[in-house]
Amino acid sequence: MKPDLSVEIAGLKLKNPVMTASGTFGYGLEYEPFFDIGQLGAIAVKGISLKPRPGNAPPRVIETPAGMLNAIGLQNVGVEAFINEKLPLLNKKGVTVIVNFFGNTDEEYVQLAEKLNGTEGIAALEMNISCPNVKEGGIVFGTDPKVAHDLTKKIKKVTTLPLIVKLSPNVTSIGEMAKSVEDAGADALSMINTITGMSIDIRKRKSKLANMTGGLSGPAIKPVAVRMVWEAAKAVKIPIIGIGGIMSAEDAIEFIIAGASAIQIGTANFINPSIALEIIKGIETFMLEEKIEKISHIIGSLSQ
Amino acid sequence: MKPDLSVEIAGLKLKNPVMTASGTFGYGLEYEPFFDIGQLGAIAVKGISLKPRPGNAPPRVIETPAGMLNAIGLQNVGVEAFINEKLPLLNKKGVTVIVNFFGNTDEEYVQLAEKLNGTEGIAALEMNISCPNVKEGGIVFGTDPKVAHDLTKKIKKVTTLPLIVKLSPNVTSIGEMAKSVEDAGADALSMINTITGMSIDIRKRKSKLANMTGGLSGPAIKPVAVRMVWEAAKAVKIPIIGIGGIMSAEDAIEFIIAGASAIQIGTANFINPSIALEIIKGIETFMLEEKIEKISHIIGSLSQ
Amino acid sequence: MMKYSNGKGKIISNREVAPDHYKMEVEAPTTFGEALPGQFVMVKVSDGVVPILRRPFGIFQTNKDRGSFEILYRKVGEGTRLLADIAPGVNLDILGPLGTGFDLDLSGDNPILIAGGVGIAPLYMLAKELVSAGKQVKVLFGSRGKNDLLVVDELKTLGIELLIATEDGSEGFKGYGTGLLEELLERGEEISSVYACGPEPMLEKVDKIAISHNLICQLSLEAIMACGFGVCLGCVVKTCTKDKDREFDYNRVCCEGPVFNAGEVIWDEA
Amino acid sequence: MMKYSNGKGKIISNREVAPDHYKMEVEAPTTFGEALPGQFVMVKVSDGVVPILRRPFGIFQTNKDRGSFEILYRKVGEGTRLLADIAPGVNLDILGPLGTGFDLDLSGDNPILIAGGVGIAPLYMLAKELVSAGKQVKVLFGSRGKNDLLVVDELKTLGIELLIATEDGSEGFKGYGTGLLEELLERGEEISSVYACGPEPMLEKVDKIAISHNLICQLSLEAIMACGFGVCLGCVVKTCTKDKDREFDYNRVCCEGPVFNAGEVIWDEA
Ligand SMILES: Cc1cc2nc3c(=O)[nH]c(=O)nc-3n(C[C@H](O)[C@H](O)[C@H](O)COP(=O)(O)OP(=O)(O)OC[C@H]3O[C@@H](n4cnc5c(N)ncnc54)[C@H](O)[C@@H]3O)c2cc1C
Ligand SMILES: Cc1cc2nc3c(=O)[nH]c(=O)nc-3n(C[C@H](O)[C@H](O)[C@H](O)COP(=O)(O)OP(=O)(O)OC[C@H]3O[C@@H](n4cnc5c(N)ncnc54)[C@H](O)[C@@H]3O)c2cc1C
Ligand SMILES: Cc1cc2nc3c(=O)[nH]c(=O)nc-3n(C[C@H](O)[C@H](O)[C@H](O)COP(=O)(O)O)c2cc1C
Ligand SMILES: Cc1cc2nc3c(=O)[nH]c(=O)nc-3n(C[C@H](O)[C@H](O)[C@H](O)COP(=O)(O)O)c2cc1C
Ligand code: FES
Ligand code: FES
Repeated sequence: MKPDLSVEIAGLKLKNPVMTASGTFGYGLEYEPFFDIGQLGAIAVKGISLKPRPGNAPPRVIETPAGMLNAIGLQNVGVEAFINEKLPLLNKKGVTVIVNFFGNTDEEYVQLAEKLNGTEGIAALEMNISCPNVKEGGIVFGTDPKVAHDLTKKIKKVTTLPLIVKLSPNVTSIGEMAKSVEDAGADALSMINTITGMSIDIRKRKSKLANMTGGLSGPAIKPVAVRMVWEAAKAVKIPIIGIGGIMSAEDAIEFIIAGASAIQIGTANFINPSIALEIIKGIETFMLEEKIEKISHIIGSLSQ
Repeated sequence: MKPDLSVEIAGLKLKNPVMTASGTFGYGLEYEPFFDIGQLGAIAVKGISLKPRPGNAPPRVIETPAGMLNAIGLQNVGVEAFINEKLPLLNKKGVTVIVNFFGNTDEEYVQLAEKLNGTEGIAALEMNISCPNVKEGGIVFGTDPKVAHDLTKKIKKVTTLPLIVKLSPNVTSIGEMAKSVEDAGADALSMINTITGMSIDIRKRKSKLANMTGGLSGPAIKPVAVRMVWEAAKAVKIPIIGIGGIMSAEDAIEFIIAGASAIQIGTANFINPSIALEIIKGIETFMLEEKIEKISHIIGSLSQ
Repeated sequence: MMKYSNGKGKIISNREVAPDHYKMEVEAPTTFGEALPGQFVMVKVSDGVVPILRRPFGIFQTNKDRGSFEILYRKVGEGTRLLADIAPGVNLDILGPLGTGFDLDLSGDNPILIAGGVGIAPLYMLAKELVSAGKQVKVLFGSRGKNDLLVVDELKTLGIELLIATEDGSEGFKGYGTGLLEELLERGEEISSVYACGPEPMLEKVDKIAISHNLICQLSLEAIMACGFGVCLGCVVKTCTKDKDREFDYNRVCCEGPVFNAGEVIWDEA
Repeated sequence: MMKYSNGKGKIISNREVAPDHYKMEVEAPTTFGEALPGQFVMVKVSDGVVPILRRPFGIFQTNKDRGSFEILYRKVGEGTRLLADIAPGVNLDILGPLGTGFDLDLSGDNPILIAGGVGIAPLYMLAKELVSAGKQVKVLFGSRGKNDLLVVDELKTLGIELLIATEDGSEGFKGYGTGLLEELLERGEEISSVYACGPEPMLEKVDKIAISHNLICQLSLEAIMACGFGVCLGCVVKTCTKDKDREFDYNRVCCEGPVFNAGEVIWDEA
C-alpha cells in the first residue's frame, strides 16, 4: 500500500509535505532540467517586493562549518515582472505556488498583498518579516511581537489568500512571536529564516561579506530550527512549515515529529538540485519501513 | 622579536588572551596530563552553585553537524567542595582562576558572590545568566535586559572581584543586553553561551537528550558568535571575551578582530585536549607573519 | 590516574573480519603498554569537524612486542563508516588508555566472560590475561547468527572454553548469551565471577542474574561521550550512592567506568 | 539553455602536474560532449557537509572519443585539498556544463589568449578549438616563475604561438602577461581579439587595455558560488546597464558569465 503523503496547510491541500524555500529555488523554472517540479508539494518563490531590487554588493555568500552565510539583499525582479513573466510559466507546469513577499514599510507590505491577492494562480502568500522596517530605524519587523502582530492584521484585511508568516529566529521567545501572529490571524507559520552571522577574513581584517553580516543557513542551524518549531508548535494551533538545514528525508521527518505539518528545503537545493524529489521518496520509504499510513499521523508526535 | 600576547581585562593582566570555557575544562586539573595549564591566559572553571547539583538525566550530549548539543544540567560539586578541594590545587599550579557561578534566584547568586569574594586565589568571577529564574516561572535571567541589569547590580554590590557577565545568545538584541549589564557595572562580558537546540531520534520519536533541549556549541555556532561579539563591541566600552566554536588560532583571531579582548575555548577541548596551547602558539605565529607586535593592537580592528 | 596520553598512532592494518566488523591495529604511544583489559581509547575518525567528536573503542589487545594495540569495531554510523575507510599508514589521533579496567583480582578460579556481539572486544583481552594468570576461563558469546560471530579462532587458541549462543539457533545454544548463563547456573556449574560486555539490555539482565545468585560480577557499559576523560560530564549513568542525602549518583562512564560492579548501576526504564 | 545535467562521473585520473596543480579526468555525463570553452562544472568535493558547497572549475578539455572531460585546478583551500586526495575510481558529483562559453565567432583571424596561472584551464580548450577553426592563435601565459608554468607541452603541441611572462623573469618576458600584451600592441602586431582568464587584477588590466585599444575582448571571471546555475544570486558582479533607471546591474557570473565582454564589468575598488 502506497503511503499517503498528503497534508493540509491553511486550507491548502498538498500532495506531499515537501516544499522548496524562498530564495533557494529561484522562480522554480531553473530546476526544470533536474526534475519535474510539479511533483513538489509546493514551491515558495524568491522574495518579491513592489519594485525590482538590485540587492547587495558582492561578495554575497560565504561558506561556514556545515553552513553558509548569505547577504543577497533580497534582489528580485519586482512584483510586476513576477506576475507577468514568471507566474504564468509556473502555472503552466501545474505547480502550487506560494509567493514570498516583503516590504520596508507596512504600506509596501499591504500594497503587495493587495496586488497579489488580485492575481490568479497563487496558492498562498508567505510573508517574510525578517526585513528592516525603515520607518522604525531599521529594526526588523519580525523581532517585535507587537509590530509583527499589527502587520499580520493589516495583511489579513486585504487578502483572502492563505497567509503564511515566516518567522525570524533572531528573537528571545519564538513561542511569543508565533502566538502574536496567530492571534493576528495568520493561517500558518513557516520557520525558520536565517540566523544572523558573520565571518571575517583575518588577514584583510574585513568581513567576508560586503554587507558585514549575513544569514546563516544549512545543517549547522538545524538543531536550533527543530527546537524553535517544537516551541512554536506548543504555543500555537495553526500549522507550521519547518525550515532549516534539511538535507535528507530523515531531517525532514525530524521537523514533522517536532510539530511541522510540512517542510521547506533551502540551502540543500544548491548542492543537490534534485534533493527535493529524493526527500519525497525518502519520506515514502521511511513510512513504509515504520508502517506509517499517513504522514499527518506523525505531525507533532514527539514524546515528551 | 617575540610578539606580545598580553591583554588586560577588567583590571586583570593576562599573559595571553587564551582562556578555556566553563564546563569544558572541568576544574582544570584534568588537563594536567596534556600540558602545563599554567600557560593559559586563564581558566574558567565548571559552573559552581551554592549546593552540589546532580545535573540532568542522561543522555546528556549528542552530536550535530559541526557541533554538539549538551544538557548536562550544570552538575557540579558545589561551592564548598570547590573552595576546599579544587581551588587550592589550581592555585598551586599558578593558574589564573575565573570562577563561573550561577543560581536559580537572585539570592543564590548574591550568596555565592559573597562567598567567593571572601576566598583567596580567585582572579575574577564569571556570572552565568543562562539559567532559569525559578521565581519568575523559569524564564532565563539572561534573556531579559532588566532582570540581567538588576542582578548584575546586586552582585557588584557584594564583591570587589572583577565581574564578567556571560551572555546568552538566545536574545533578540545582544547589543541591548550588553549595554544593560554594562550600565549595571559589569567589568567585562563573555559571550556566547550555547544556543538552545534539539535533535530527534525519528524512529523512537524521542528527543536524543533526556532534557528535550540542549545547548548548541562548536564550529556550527561560530558565525553567530562572531556577529554577536561584533554587535556587543559596538554597544559597550567594557572588554569582551569571545566564545563560540573556536577550533584554531584563526578562529580566535576572528573574534579578536571582531572586538574581543580575549577568547575562551570550549568544545574544542574535548576533541583535542591540548588545543588551547596550540592556539596560543598559532596566534604567536600569525602575529609574526602579519608583523603584529601586540595582540591588543588588533582588538576590534575590523574595517567597516 | 592520569596515565593516558594524546598522540598520533600510525595505522598498521584495518580490515573487515566479519560482515561490518573491522579490526584495526595501531602503533601505540608509549602509555599503551600498560593498558588494562576494559580500558578504552578515544579515536578521531576525521580530520574535519563532521563528525566533531572522537569515538570510544575498547582495547581488543595490546602487542607489547610490536608496540601496538588493536581495536575491534562494528560499523554502525557515520564515524565508524569513516574509520573503516581509513587506509593503513595514516596517522590517527588517539587518546588513551582511558577509564577503569576490569578488576582481575576479583576473578577467582572459574571466571565466566559473557559477550554480546562486538562486546567481545575488551573481553578478549581480559580472557587472555586471565588465562595467563592460570584461571579456568569460560567465554559465553552471544550473537544474532553464526555469520555474526567474531574472533572465534583467536578465542579458541587462547585455550578457553567457548560457548556460543545465537538468536536464530544457527550455532550453539538457541537464544541469548544470558540464557546460556542461566543454564550454567541451573546446572550448578562452578562460577567464581562474571564479566560482561554487550548491549544494555544484556548487561541489565546479567546484573539481575548476578545479584539474584550473589555472584561477583563486573559490567562494561557504553555511553555517548564527548571527551572520554572526565571533563564534559556527558557520559553519566545513574548509580547507587553511599550519600544519605541523595537517592543516586551520576557517575561518569569514562572515569568511574566503563566497568561497574553488579548492583551499582540503576537501570532506568527509557 | 538548460543543457546541463546533474550526475555522477567516475574519476579516471587525478594527478599533480605542477607544484600544487592537478589535472583530473572524469567520465562525463552525456551533455558534456557539447561543452563550450569557458563553460564550467560544479563539483562536490566531499560526501559530507564540510565543505558544504560545490566548487566551480573551468573545463580544461573534453574528450569526446573517451566520453570524458578534464579540469585543471590549483590547491588553494580545504575543498581543492580534498579534491586532490580523491583516488581514481571514485564517483564524483558533477553538475554542468554551466555558464556561457567564450564566443568563438568574435575571434577573427589573429586571436590572443592571455592566461594568468591556472586561468589557462578554460583557455586551453579555447585555443584548441580556435586552432581547429584555422585561426592564428597566440597564447600569452603569465606566471610567477618557470616552476609555476602549466601544460606548456600540451599548448605547444596545439601548434599555437606560446609567449611566456614570469614575474621573476625566470623564463620569457619579465613581468606580467599584460605587460607582454602591451608590448605586442606597441609593436603593432595584428590582434583581432583578446580572450582572458586569470586573477581579477589581471582581468581589470586587460579590460582597460582592450577598451583603450578598441579591441574585441572577452574576460572569464570568478566569484564565490553557492549554486552555479542561477538560483542563489550569490555570484553577482557589477555590470553596466542599458536601463536608464539604474546605475548598474548585478549580473550572475554563473549564468550571464563567467565570460563577459570588455567594458561590461564595473570594477569596484575593494
Ligand atoms: C567505553 C566504550 C567502549 C566501546 N567499545 C567499542 C568497541 O570496542 N567496538 C565497537 O564497535 N564499539 C564500541 N563502542 C561503541 C562505539 O563507540 C560506537 O559504536 C561508535 O561511537 C558509533 O559511532 P558512529 O559515528 O559510527 O555512530 P553514530 O552515527 O554516532 O551513531 C550510530 C548509533 O550508535 C549509537 N552510539 C553513538 N555513539 C555511541 C557511544 N559512544 N556509545 C554507544 N552508542 C553510541 C548512537 O546512539 C546511534 O544509535 C564503545 C563505546 C564506549 C562508550
Ligand atoms: C567559473 C569558475 C571557474 C573556475 N575554474 C577554475 C579552474 O579551472 N581551476 C582552478 O584551479 N580554479 C578555478 N576556479 C576557482 C576555484 O573554484 C576555487 O579555487 C575553489 O573553489 C577554491 O576552493 P577551496 O575550498 O580549495 O578554497 P577555499 O578554502 O574555499 O578558499 C580559498 C581561497 O579561494 C577563494 N575562493 C573560494 N571559492 C572561490 C571561487 N568560487 N572563486 C574564486 N575564489 C574562490 C577564497 O576566497 C579563498 O581566498 C574557478 C572559479 C569559478 C567561479
Ligand atoms: C541564498 C539564500 C537566499 C534566501 N532568500 C530568501 C528570501 O528571499 N526570502 C525568504 O523568506 N527567505 C530567504 N532565504 C531563507 C530560506 O528560505 C530559509 O529560510 C533558510 O535558508 C533556512 O533554510 P536552509 O537551512 O534549508 O537553507 C534565503 C536563503 C538563502 C540561503
Ligand atoms: C558540555 C558543556 C558544558 C558547559 N557548561 C557550562 C557551564 O557550566 N557554565 C557556563 O557558563 N557555560 C557552560 N558551557 C558553555 C561553554 O562555556 C561555551 O560558552 C559554549 O560551549 C560555546 O563555546 P564552544 O562553541 O567553544 O564550545 C558548557 C558547554 C558545554 C559544551
Ligand atoms: S565523556 Fe566527558 S565526562 Fe565522560
Ligand atoms: S552561483 Fe548561484 S546564482 Fe550564480
